[in-house]
Formats: sequence, structure tokens, C-alpha cells
Amino acid sequence: MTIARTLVSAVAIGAAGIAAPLGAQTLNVAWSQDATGLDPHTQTAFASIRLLELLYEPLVRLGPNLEIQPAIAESWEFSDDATTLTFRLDPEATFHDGSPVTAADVKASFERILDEATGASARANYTSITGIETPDEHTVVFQLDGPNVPILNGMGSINAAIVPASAIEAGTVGTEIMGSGPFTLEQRTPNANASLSVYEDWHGGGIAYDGIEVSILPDETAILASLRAGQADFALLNDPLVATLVPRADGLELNTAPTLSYHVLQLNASRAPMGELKVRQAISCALDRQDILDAALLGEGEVTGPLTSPAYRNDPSTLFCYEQDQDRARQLLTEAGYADGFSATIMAANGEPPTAAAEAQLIQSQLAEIGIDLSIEMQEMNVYVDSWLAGDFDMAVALNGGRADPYTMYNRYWTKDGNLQNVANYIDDTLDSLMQEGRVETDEAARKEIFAEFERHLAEMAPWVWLYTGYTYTAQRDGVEGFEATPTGSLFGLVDVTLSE
Amino acid sequence: MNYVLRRLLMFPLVMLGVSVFVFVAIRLVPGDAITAMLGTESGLLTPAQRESLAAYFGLDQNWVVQYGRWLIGLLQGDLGLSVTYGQPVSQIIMERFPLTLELALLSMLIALLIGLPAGVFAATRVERPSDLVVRIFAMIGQSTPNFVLALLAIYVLSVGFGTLPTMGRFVPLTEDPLGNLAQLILPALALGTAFAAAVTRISRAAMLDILGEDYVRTARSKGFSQSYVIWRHALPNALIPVVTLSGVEFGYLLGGAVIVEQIFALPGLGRVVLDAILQRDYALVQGVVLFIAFNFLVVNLIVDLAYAALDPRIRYGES
Amino acid sequence: MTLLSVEDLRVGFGKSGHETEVVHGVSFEVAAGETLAIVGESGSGKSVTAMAVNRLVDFGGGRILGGRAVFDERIDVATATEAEMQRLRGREIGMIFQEPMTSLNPVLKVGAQIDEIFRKQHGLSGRAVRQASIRALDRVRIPDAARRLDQAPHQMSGGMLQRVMIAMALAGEPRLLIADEPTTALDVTIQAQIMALLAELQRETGAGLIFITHDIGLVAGLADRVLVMQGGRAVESGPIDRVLDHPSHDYTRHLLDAVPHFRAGQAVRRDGTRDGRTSALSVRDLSVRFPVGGGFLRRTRGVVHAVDGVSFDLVPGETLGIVGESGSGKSTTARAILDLVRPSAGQIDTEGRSAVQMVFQNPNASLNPRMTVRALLAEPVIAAGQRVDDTVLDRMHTLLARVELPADLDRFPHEFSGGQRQRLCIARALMLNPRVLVLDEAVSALDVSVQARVLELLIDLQREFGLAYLFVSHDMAVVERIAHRVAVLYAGRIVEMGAAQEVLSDPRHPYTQKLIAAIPSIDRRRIDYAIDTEDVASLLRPVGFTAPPQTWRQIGPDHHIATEETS
Amino acid sequence: MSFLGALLRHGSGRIGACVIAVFAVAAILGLTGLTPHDPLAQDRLARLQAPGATYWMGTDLFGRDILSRLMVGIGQSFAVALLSVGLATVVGTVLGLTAAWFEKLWDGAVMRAMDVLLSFPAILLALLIVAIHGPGIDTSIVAIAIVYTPIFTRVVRGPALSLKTRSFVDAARTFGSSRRYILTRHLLTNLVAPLTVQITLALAWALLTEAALSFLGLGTQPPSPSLGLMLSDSRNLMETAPWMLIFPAVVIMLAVLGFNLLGDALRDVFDPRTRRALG
Repeated sequence: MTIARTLVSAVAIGAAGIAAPLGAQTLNVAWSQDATGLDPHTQTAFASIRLLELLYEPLVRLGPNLEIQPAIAESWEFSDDATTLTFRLDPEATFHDGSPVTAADVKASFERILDEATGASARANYTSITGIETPDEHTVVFQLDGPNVPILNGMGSINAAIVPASAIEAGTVGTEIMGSGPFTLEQRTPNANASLSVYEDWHGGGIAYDGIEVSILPDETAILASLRAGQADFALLNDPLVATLVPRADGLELNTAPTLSYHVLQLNASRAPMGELKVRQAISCALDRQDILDAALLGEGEVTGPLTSPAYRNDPSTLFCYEQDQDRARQLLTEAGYADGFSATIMAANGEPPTAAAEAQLIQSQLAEIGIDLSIEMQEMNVYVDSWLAGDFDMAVALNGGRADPYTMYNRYWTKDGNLQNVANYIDDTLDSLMQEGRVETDEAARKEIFAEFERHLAEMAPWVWLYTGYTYTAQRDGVEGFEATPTGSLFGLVDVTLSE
Repeated sequence: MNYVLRRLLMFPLVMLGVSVFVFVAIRLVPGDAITAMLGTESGLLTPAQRESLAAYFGLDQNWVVQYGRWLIGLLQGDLGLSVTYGQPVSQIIMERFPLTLELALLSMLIALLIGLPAGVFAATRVERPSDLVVRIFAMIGQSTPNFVLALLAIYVLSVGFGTLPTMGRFVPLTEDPLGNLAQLILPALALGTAFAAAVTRISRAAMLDILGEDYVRTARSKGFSQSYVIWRHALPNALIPVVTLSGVEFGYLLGGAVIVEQIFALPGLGRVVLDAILQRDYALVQGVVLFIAFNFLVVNLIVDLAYAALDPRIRYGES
Repeated sequence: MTLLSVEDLRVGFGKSGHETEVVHGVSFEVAAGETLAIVGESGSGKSVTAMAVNRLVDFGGGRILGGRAVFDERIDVATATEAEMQRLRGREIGMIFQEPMTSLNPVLKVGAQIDEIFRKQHGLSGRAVRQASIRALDRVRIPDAARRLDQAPHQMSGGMLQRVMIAMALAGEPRLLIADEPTTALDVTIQAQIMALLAELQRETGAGLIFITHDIGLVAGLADRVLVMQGGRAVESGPIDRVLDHPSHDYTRHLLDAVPHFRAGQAVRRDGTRDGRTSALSVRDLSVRFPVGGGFLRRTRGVVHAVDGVSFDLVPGETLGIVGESGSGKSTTARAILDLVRPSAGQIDTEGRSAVQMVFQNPNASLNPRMTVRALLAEPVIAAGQRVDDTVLDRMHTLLARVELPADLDRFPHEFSGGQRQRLCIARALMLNPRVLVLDEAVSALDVSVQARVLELLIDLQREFGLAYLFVSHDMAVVERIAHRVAVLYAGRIVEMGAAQEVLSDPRHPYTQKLIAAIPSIDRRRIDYAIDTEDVASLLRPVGFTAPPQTWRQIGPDHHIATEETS
Repeated sequence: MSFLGALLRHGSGRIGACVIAVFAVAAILGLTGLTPHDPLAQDRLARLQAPGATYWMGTDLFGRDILSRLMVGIGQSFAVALLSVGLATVVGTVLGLTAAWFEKLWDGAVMRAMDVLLSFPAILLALLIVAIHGPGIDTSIVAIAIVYTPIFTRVVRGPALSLKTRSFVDAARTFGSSRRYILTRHLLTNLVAPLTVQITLALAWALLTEAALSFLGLGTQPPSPSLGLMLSDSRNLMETAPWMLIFPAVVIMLAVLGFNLLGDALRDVFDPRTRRALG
């Protein structure tokens, strides 16, 4: 055994020497996927947004329970008819090169987002802006084509980050980082590592350490191992199977926070037999959502209806068939004329999310019990996305992103002119009218009631079968305190983290 | 040296073959860089937005034009721009290749340092217990999938010893030799075990044949000791099949590195290609695959040179 | 003083404890300066006995099981330790092996393989080693020694390599030299040179020599005493003259009489008549040339004129023996006739494709190991487009009987001995009842006694089927037994041709004379061979070279020689 | 002496043959459904259960019996290995033989094409093919076959070149045997030895590659089990359910070991020198 002993000690000395000891006040962070690009206006991948939220700042930000908090804007208000929105900027806010953030920068940023040539995918959320005025250096007034309460939520996304007008002219937005966020990007080796250091005069206040060292470890078991070996102080985990191991290891803490993104079984209502309402309802009744959650995610999550943001979420048991009822399911099937079931294919993306394969197999075995024979088609991520966008599937296991505001979350699917209609494959007047009402309604309580009605109708029509929401996991070593997770999965909470020996 | 000269002339031909093969193969893969980057959100793009992005990614021309432009660029040493990294492909290769190269060389070294002596040792003690032990180890070495080895190594080390080779970052040899070795020794072992087993078996078989040859009997008739006969007369001949094996096996090392780099989270060239294919980053895939093929041919050329150096019959050809 | 005395030596092979004994109690003695010849066919245990003397047999999986072998009256080789043997080998006992081409390490320079003896055994270093090596090569009469030291073994001819082997064996100044069939793989003229060299070096050093061979004729000129071995036993031993003139054991008699020995024309066939028969095969100035160094992007460096204007014809029932050393073009001529090699010029007339068949040298290589006797014999019939019906099966059975082989059609080649396999090849060649058989060294690969039986079979078949034979061989004794007429080939051209009786008893062309003089024979005892080191002429000619036409001089009714002097 | 007898008398041959025989039986049972439990049935009450009385090798995340899945998995992996190596053998042999026989241009073209394929690291070539054709058993077979064809071409071409110079081919030429006859009856039958050895080693290698492809999520697709898929499923559960990793890993190792041992033994049985030692 002597060879193994010497080998291991060599590794030990080497490893300890490398990981920068906590003393130098660097926070070592590890996660499994790297940003796919650095232009805040066009990037939508979760891995990209997580990084950009530390480098850029939008006008406002969503807090731990999704309330609107000041960011670049100190204060804001709607006109009484909610058709104009005025922001007053924080005079202290400066870009990383020290230049102040002015109204002109805000105007230029939004014009860039609205310009089709930029390819800003979140553009749909801001099309109701008809004009932007800058009465003085620190005030911006947005003219809207009609009352649009959700737009304020939209302003909280990093896709609406404020970039210097000069950078837009120079066209360097995607290649050089010039934001006003709490950190600056020192170095980045894509798909491997990145180094961020604290922006001293960030207008949001001081940060308790000097910088962040990011390591991209694609294999989540490797992330857990690096936490144990002290190479990483803080980590983000996707796979519940790995996350549930963290509490077992001494010296590690696991924080879980519910997410807005929802696990769903999308049915293609434009194809027989899913075109039949009773068939879709039978499928909804046949599934035991809690059992799938227990098996695929080891119970790490909560059964949910279509609305996932805390402000609008309702108790799912009130929704259509949220208790498994196989007899009712068989009865619905016979009423729809499919007494002895049918066969179909179910598509899922490999590793996106990590639990997709498990969910597909569980759904397959549960639907088999009422005579629906599914064959599973696992696909590589890009192939999956292509078929998903084209609506070319019988059923699909999906994990779709959620938004704080139900309108911005679902207008793309469940409105008549939503641009992902061919993915939803279902629309009716009630859904469309409820969405429009919700958009214009300014009173919170009324909005909540409208969307609750929208949720009940959606569950009953069951174009999709909503399953559950999972958790976002962050793990940290002892000595790392003060991090507060948010449903959007944003890492902005790292700003308040303190490191102690 | 005409033998080697002929091999050199084959270089451009094979490289051209590889370039066409990879150019077509990557474009046959469904999905493109836009879907890869934006995922499901790319559905929100209006046609105009999609066109401008396609132009940015260079996807708008037909294949022949793209290939032509890429080939001309190639001749001037410009491998084009990687979409996902926003850097020239050649720069990415220069940054990432040292790790994969060092990993491959280290596993080759391990394979030769373990395999060759073990093979020779076993050959000289045929049918005795030590021969059997070496053969069983070689057999097991060749039968274990390298990713299982890698997984177990990480688990044992992190749980058992609380230490781990550095992940996510490459510790270059120049900066910190000890750290570099500590980082790469384990992945190299996982990658090199199968290769070491192959070298053991090949060198053992070669030695067995050689020890039966006439010229070894002649050396013995001169009164030389067994070790001198093996070291001076048998070994140089045994190296020839081992060198040939190393040439082919080096190709597998570059391939095997893809999985080991993934598990040990090492930012090497193997992983770049894997990600590039998943991201549909055409320029990067083409550039890196061409570079790996070039390396493979260079290694085979070196093998041929070593061949000629080892065996005068090749160097002078038939008298 | 007896240098080596061996008593009741027993040697065996296989796992310790239950070896199979191969040498069963052999005894002999060798004095300093004396030459002992050990004669026997393959499998007689002669090589094993020799390898036991310096215990090289240990490395071949063998062991000395019993008896004593005392060297220099002080050390018993049978019980010596390996360390003691290592001090003996090279310094006291030198050895020369049969295959010079494979006995030198292919990847090391010749010089390195000689230097190491002086460096390791004599502790020389630096320039002294180089000088010693050059002297060693001069001693074995290798011209331009310094340059040869830097060459690799594959750049030298067989004869040259064997001289290097002798130089290496003598470098350690051994007191006993063992030569295991040192000349078997060499041409007869070179063989004579090596024999002469050995004889002279033995006189010079006064060392004892053990000379192992299967050719009893060869030892007549060299040995003082002879030991005859058969099946691992010593059947007869004694002074050379007594054993050769009055053999007491019948196996020795068999070796002397049954096995073909060259009788300089006395043992030729008397049954051939040429007149009145149309030729079954006629060849008019056949030439075969190979470009050398050609190929990709480089012009050809030269052209090898393997066969340069050879003409002869063959009458049914007649055998023409083609004799020559390696590189003379005799095999190429045979292969050209069967179109295995594309002739560059010349006219070959036969009575059609299946009229001429060929029998090759190595019986193992010319029979596909994976085919049964039925498939082997059927191939020519299938190739000729006929169906394998009962008549063909009958023919197979008659032919097998005719060549004295068992009638079982389902056996595989590896189930037959060498001689049987060659007879199977002959049967196969006769399947389409050809008119002419081309025999390319057809018996050279067989054991001496087996050779005799195959030759008799060929002669009987010739008489019975009226076949014409083109018999190509380097072994004059064999050609003498079977050929009616003989053609001597040198550097791709016929230098002398005619009736066997005239050509062999009264050779007139200088090359033929030299060739016949070099052939060992029982009658000539203890002669000293003239040492000449001239190499075989190279066949490489510049591009576009055309040899001058041949002019002939008639010697006898059927005997003429080429008159242009050998270039 | 019968070929099988020699093989079984050979030390490693005996072990190799037994190991492969055991797996072959397991595979046949698996594929014909004679497994202790239904490999696809999910037992909700027995999720992630350690090896015990009812489930000898424990269960996986969905409560499926690992032993039954292993039996089907072996069948699946063997099928992929046999088909892909079979394909590579046929294509490689044809290319190798014709390249050796016609030489000059065709030989150059074939060998250069093989160089192109060989200069691709195996996994990347498989990855590209799988990405084009989509994951699944058939793509794994094609991917592994394409990766292995160059090796078979070389294994055939080498000996074929030397066999071509043997006298029995010259003899066949003098009889005027047709080119097809010589290629099949003379060259091919004598290539059986090197080919069989290479086939067994290729089978071992194919099992490993199929496992690697499934590990990267590109091989056989759920729910039908293959050894590689079971391995990759167990990756994140290494701590909670180690048996999910151990059993498939051990099975792959033993199967590959079996083929390697068999390959070694076959090499000795076919080599005349060592064959005599086996009696």
C-alpha cells in the first residue's frame, strides 16, 4: 500500500497549496454550466443570466420574495392611468470605468433592446413602450401604448440591463464587460473558470471580501467532491440526487429555495388523440404527481399548478384532478372512445434537466396502468429544442422557466398572438381574455383573482399537465454566511455574504 | 529516408480528407448555434432577428462558400472565430492543448514505464507465478472502463482523504511543477492504465518471440549474462512493436481524454470538442478536430522516424 | 591431452521431472588441433549434442539428464553452474551456426556485435577495440574491413555474414570451436571457401573443432575422426578413412550409397534419346528484367537483368537439368515459363496452359494448410473449368496410389511428412496430365534419404507418362542422378550446355570447372582448398544496357560452351 | 487435435470461455424474459433497496430489479458489440483483401481513407455520428463499426500481403484459378486466425465503447437497460446506492476480461508453435 500512500500525500500537498486559502478573502464558487455568451440583452440561458446579474444592473431588481427593489433607479411610479412610468436614477450609480449612469444610457439601452437587429429574445416584454424621454440626467419617463403593470417586473430582468451608450455605439456590448454591477470580470476561460473582483465604488454598498473565483465542473459529483476537499467554498447544484448528499458531509450546509421554473408534461393538443379534452383530462387524472416527485427528485420539491410565483401561487389540490384517480381516468378514456388506450411517443432532453430521463420512465409506467403505451425518445439538447419549438412531438417532458408575473410568464403560450403558440398547441377565448384582463388590471387583489381563474381553467383544459416545482440548491462550507437564495435562482445574494475562518 | 519522405507527402492528402469529413459531419448534425445558445427562448425571435443572428454566426451562406472561405483562412493559419467563446479558434487551441498534450504524454509515459518493464519481466519468467500475476494485472487493466476508474478515484480521494486534484483550472508545469503533477497524475493513471496493459501484453509477446531468435542464441554463445543479452540484444528489437502500438494508441489517448477531462473537470482540448459539438460551434469543431488529426499524423510520423532509427532495414531499405 | 571427453551424455526436453529424452548416452573425445565430424540426418540429435557441450540447450527448454562432459580435464559441463558456463562460452568454447542471415542482430551494426566481445571479454576500450575488430575481420579475409564494421547485417551476403560469424567465434581465442552445419545455407562455391577458411584457422590456432553436418561427403576433406548419429544414438565412430572405406554399421552404408553423391559424370542416366521427337517445350532467348529504385517521383536507378537471352528446348521423356548458384536466374527462368513472372522478351512455346505444371521447393508452403487432399487435387480441375465428377475422383485415387500415398481424401497437409507432401504436390501437378513438369529445387528442402526416394519416383513417372522435366537445382549430385542433359547458368546466361555425361565429366567453361571443383565428394580426402574471395557478379546494369549476343563453340555432338569472356 | 479441445486446455482460454458462456446464458435468459423480476416493472415500495432476499442485487431509483436489468443489459450490450464488430469485420475484410490484392492505386486510396478515419479519436467519431443520427442502439452499432473498420482493414491487409507471396498462391496461379477463387479459398481461409483473435479483442473494446457512449448519454436509450446506461444512471447515486454502480461495473469488467482472455487463448491455439504444446 506504500505506493498509494505516497501518491495520495503528493496529491494532498499539491491540492492544498493550490486552492487559495480563505484568508485572501476570495470566495471559491463552483457550478456545472458556463455562460453561453456575455451580451445581457440577448442571453437567456440560466447559466449566462446568473453570471451577468453580478456584472450588470437593471433599473430595478426582484428581492428574495420577488418584491421590486431599487437597483440603478432609486424610485419609480406609474401615472394614474398606468400608461407612463417614470424612474429617478441613483446619482451615485457609476459604470466600472467610473463614468456615471445617466438617463441617456437608459434610453440607449432600451432602444437597443427594442431594435430587432439586436436579436433580444425578451423584446416581447417591452414592445408596449412607445417613447422614452429624459427630462434631466437622472429621470427617465417611459410612454406605454396602454396600461401594462407587468412591465415593471420585466424591468427587473437582467435582459433589461443598462449598458453605457458609448459601448452600444462601439458595438462592444457582447465582447467587453462594462456594467454597473457589484463585480467586474477580470478573466474568463469559457467552460473552465472565471475570476471576478469586487467593484470598489459600487453604489449598492461595500462587499465583505475581495473577489470570486468561479470553477465550471460539468460533473455534479465532482462539485460535491470539491466542496468536501475545500477547493470550493460555495456551489450551485441542479441534481437533487447530489444535493441531498450535502447535509451528510460534515462542514457543509445546503440551502434550498423553491424555484419559479416548473416541471411539466406537455401534451400536443393538435394531434389525435390528445386533441380530445377527455383524453387530456384522463392523462391528468392518471398521473400521481407526488409519486413522480418522490422517485425522480427524491421528494425535493412541491406539487404545483400553472402559477409558480409565491405572490400568485394557489393550493393545487383545488385544481382539476390533482389527486390520482385511475378509475375516473379510464372512464374519461372510454367516454372519449379510447377504451383500450392508445400508443404514443414521449420526448425528453438528455440531462436537461438531469431528472428528465427518470420522469419520462415514471410517466411511462404510470400511464401504462390505464392502457396508454408510451415509447421514450431521449434526444440531445439541441435536437430536443428544435422539435420542441416546432411542436413536433406527441408528449414532451419539459422544465420551463417561470417569471414573477404570470402575464410575462405565459403571454408567449396562452394568448392568441403569443409567439410560442405552436408549442402550446391550444388556445381558447377564456384564456386569451383572462390574460388581457390581467395585463391591464393594476389592483393587486383583482389581478390575483383573475389569474387564479386563469389557472383553474388551464388545469381543467389540461393542454399541459403541470407536475411540480423543484428547488434551487446552493451549498456552502462552514464560515460562509449571509447568502439568501431567491426563486429566480439569482446569485445577487452573494453581495451580502461574509467569510470567516 | 525515402520511406519517411513518402509518408510526409501523404500529410496534406489525409488532412484534406479529414477537413472535408469533419466539415460535412458537423453540418449534418441537426440544430444550429442559435438554438444551442438561446435554447427554448430562441422561439421568441422574430424572423428578422433570426436572420441577423444567422449572419453573425456565418450560417447564411451555402456550404461550398463556407468551406472555401474556411480553407483559404486555413492556409493563412486563421482557423476562424469561435462563436461560443468569442475568441479565435487558434487561440483556444493554444490555451487548451497543453493540458491534453501533457495528459496524453504523462499517460504514455506511465504506460511505457509500467508496461515495458512488466512485459519484459514476465517474458523472462514464462510460466512461473510472477508471469501469471503480471498477465492477470495486465488483463484487468485492459478490462476496466477508464470512466469507472475516474469516478472511483474522485470518490475515494474526496471522501477518504479530503483532498482532490485541482479542478476547473490548469496548473501549468512552468508555474508550479508539483501542483501540475498533483493535478494530472490521477487523470493520467485513469487514462493510461488500459494503455499500460496493452504495452505489457505487446512487449511480453514480442520478447517471447525474440528470445527464441537465432541472434539471441549467438549472443549467449559469446558468454554474455542473461541480463546483458536482454538489455543489449533483445530489448532494441522488442521496442519496434511497442513503438508501433504507441502511435495508434496515442490517437485513443486524445479520444479517451474527452471523458477523463469531463469527469476531472480539466479544461483540456478533449472537452472543448465535446462542448463545441453540443453547442454546434462549427468553426471550433472543425479547427480542433483538424488539429487533433494533425497531431495524430505528427505522432505517427515520429513513430515512423523512431521505427527507422530502431531498425536499419527500414532506414537503408534493401541493399 | 584430450580437450573434451564426453561419456554417456543424455539430454532431454520438456517440463522438469518428465522430460522426453532426445540424446540417449553419446560418448566421444576431441583433442586440441583435432577435427571431429558428427554426421546424421535431421532429428538424429547431432545439434542437441553440440548445444549440450556449451549448455546453450538450457535456453531451448532442454536439460542434460545424465553422463559427463569434461572440458580441459578440469570442468564437467554437465554439472557446472550457469556462471561457470558464462566464463566458458566465448573464451573457451566458440560456436558458429547454420543460418548466417538470422544469426546476427538485425538492428545492430556488425561492428557493434564484434566490439562487444573485445570490450566485455577482454576489457579493451576506445581505439583498441576498433583495431581488434578490424584485425578480426582481416583474419577471416573480409576485404575493406573498416567500412564493413559500420554496415548493418542485412547489407551483406550470406557468405560474408558467415565469415563475420567465424570472426566473432574466434575473437575470444577459444580452445574448442563448434560449427553446426555452417555451410548448409550457402552456395557450393562459397561453401568451399568457408571450409578452406575453417581448416586454415584451425591449423593456425590449434583449436579443437566439432563439425556438424548431414552431408558426409563434405567432411571427407576436413575431418580426422567422424561420429555417425541416428535417432539420438551414436551408431559408429572412428578415423575418417576407416569409416568411409569400411563402414561397419548399415546406416553409415546407407548414408554413403543411397544418398546422392557427386561422381563427376559416372552416375548419370543412360536411358535418354533425343532423336526424332518434336519438342514439348521450346524457349527462344528469354529475358526478364526488373527496374530497381523506381516508383514515386524518382527515376529508376538501374535495371536487374535476371535472365538475359536464354534458349533451350525439351523433348518428351527427357530431363534438362538447369544448374547455377543463387542469383544466377535459374528460378526466374522457371517462373517465367509458368508466367508467374512477366518475361521482358523471348518466345515460349508450349502445347497450351495445362500442358506445363510446376512443383515448388518448399512442400509446406505450396499446399494450402486449410484444404483437404480432395480440395487440393481438385483445384487444377476446377480452374480448368471442369466439374469434379467420378472420373476426376478415380484419377485422384490412381495418382495417390501411384505416388505411394494413402487414399484418404479428407486428410490435411499437416498430417503428412515433408516427403509425402512433396509427392502430393507431384500428384496435383499430374491431375491435368501435363506434357512438361517444371521442378524448381523440388527436393532441396527434403532430408537426404527422402530426396533419393522422390527422385526415383520422378524417374519412374517420367518413363511411364513420357513427361519432359525441366529440373532446376543448385545441387550437382541430385542433377547428376536425374538429368539427361545439363545447362549451367551464370549471371542470367547459359555458359555451358549439353549431354550430362560430357558436361559433368569434361567441363570446358571456366565457371563450370570452378563449380564442379568446389563440390565435395567422398573420394577426395584432406585436400586444402584454394581460398579465393571473389563475390558473385552483380546483375545490376545501367538503364538501357543490352548484353552482347552470345557466341557458341561446339565441343562435342551435344556439348557447347559460350565463348564471350565472363564480364 | 480438435480446436475446441485445445482451447479448453489453454489456461486463460478455459476461464475466458466459461465467463463468456455464463454471460451468454444470462443474456439469452434476459432477452427471452426469463428473469427473476420484470426488468421494467417499478416497485414503488422498494425504491433504492439494498441487495436482499427479494432483490438479490438491490433495486434502482424506480424500484426496478438490478439483476433482471443486468441480464437484459448484458444481452443488449452483447448484441451491440456483436453486430458492430460483425459489420466492421465484413467491411474491413473486403477492403483489406482487395487493397492487398490490387495494390497500387486502390491500396493507396483505401489506406489513406483508413488513415483519415484513424486520425479521428474514436469517441469523437462516435459522438459525431450519434449527434447526426440521434442516440439509440442502431447508431451505437454504426458508430462503433465505423471506428473499428480501419483496424480490421489493417489486420487483414498485412497477412494478406504476405500470403500473396506464398507458393500455394503461385501454384493456384499456374493452374489459372480465378482471382475470386484465390481470394476466398486461399487468402480468406488463412486469415481466419488473425481475424478471430482481432474479433474477440474488438468485442471487448466494443463493450467498453458502448458503455462510454451510454455514459455520455449518447448510447442506448432508457428505459431498456444497457450496461453503460446503468452505469451512468448510478453515477450520482454512488453514495446512496453503491450497488447500482458496483454490479454493472463488475459485469462489464468480467465480460471484457472474458473476451480478452479468449482472444489471448485463440492467438495461442492458432499459432502452430504454441498449438503443439497444447497437444
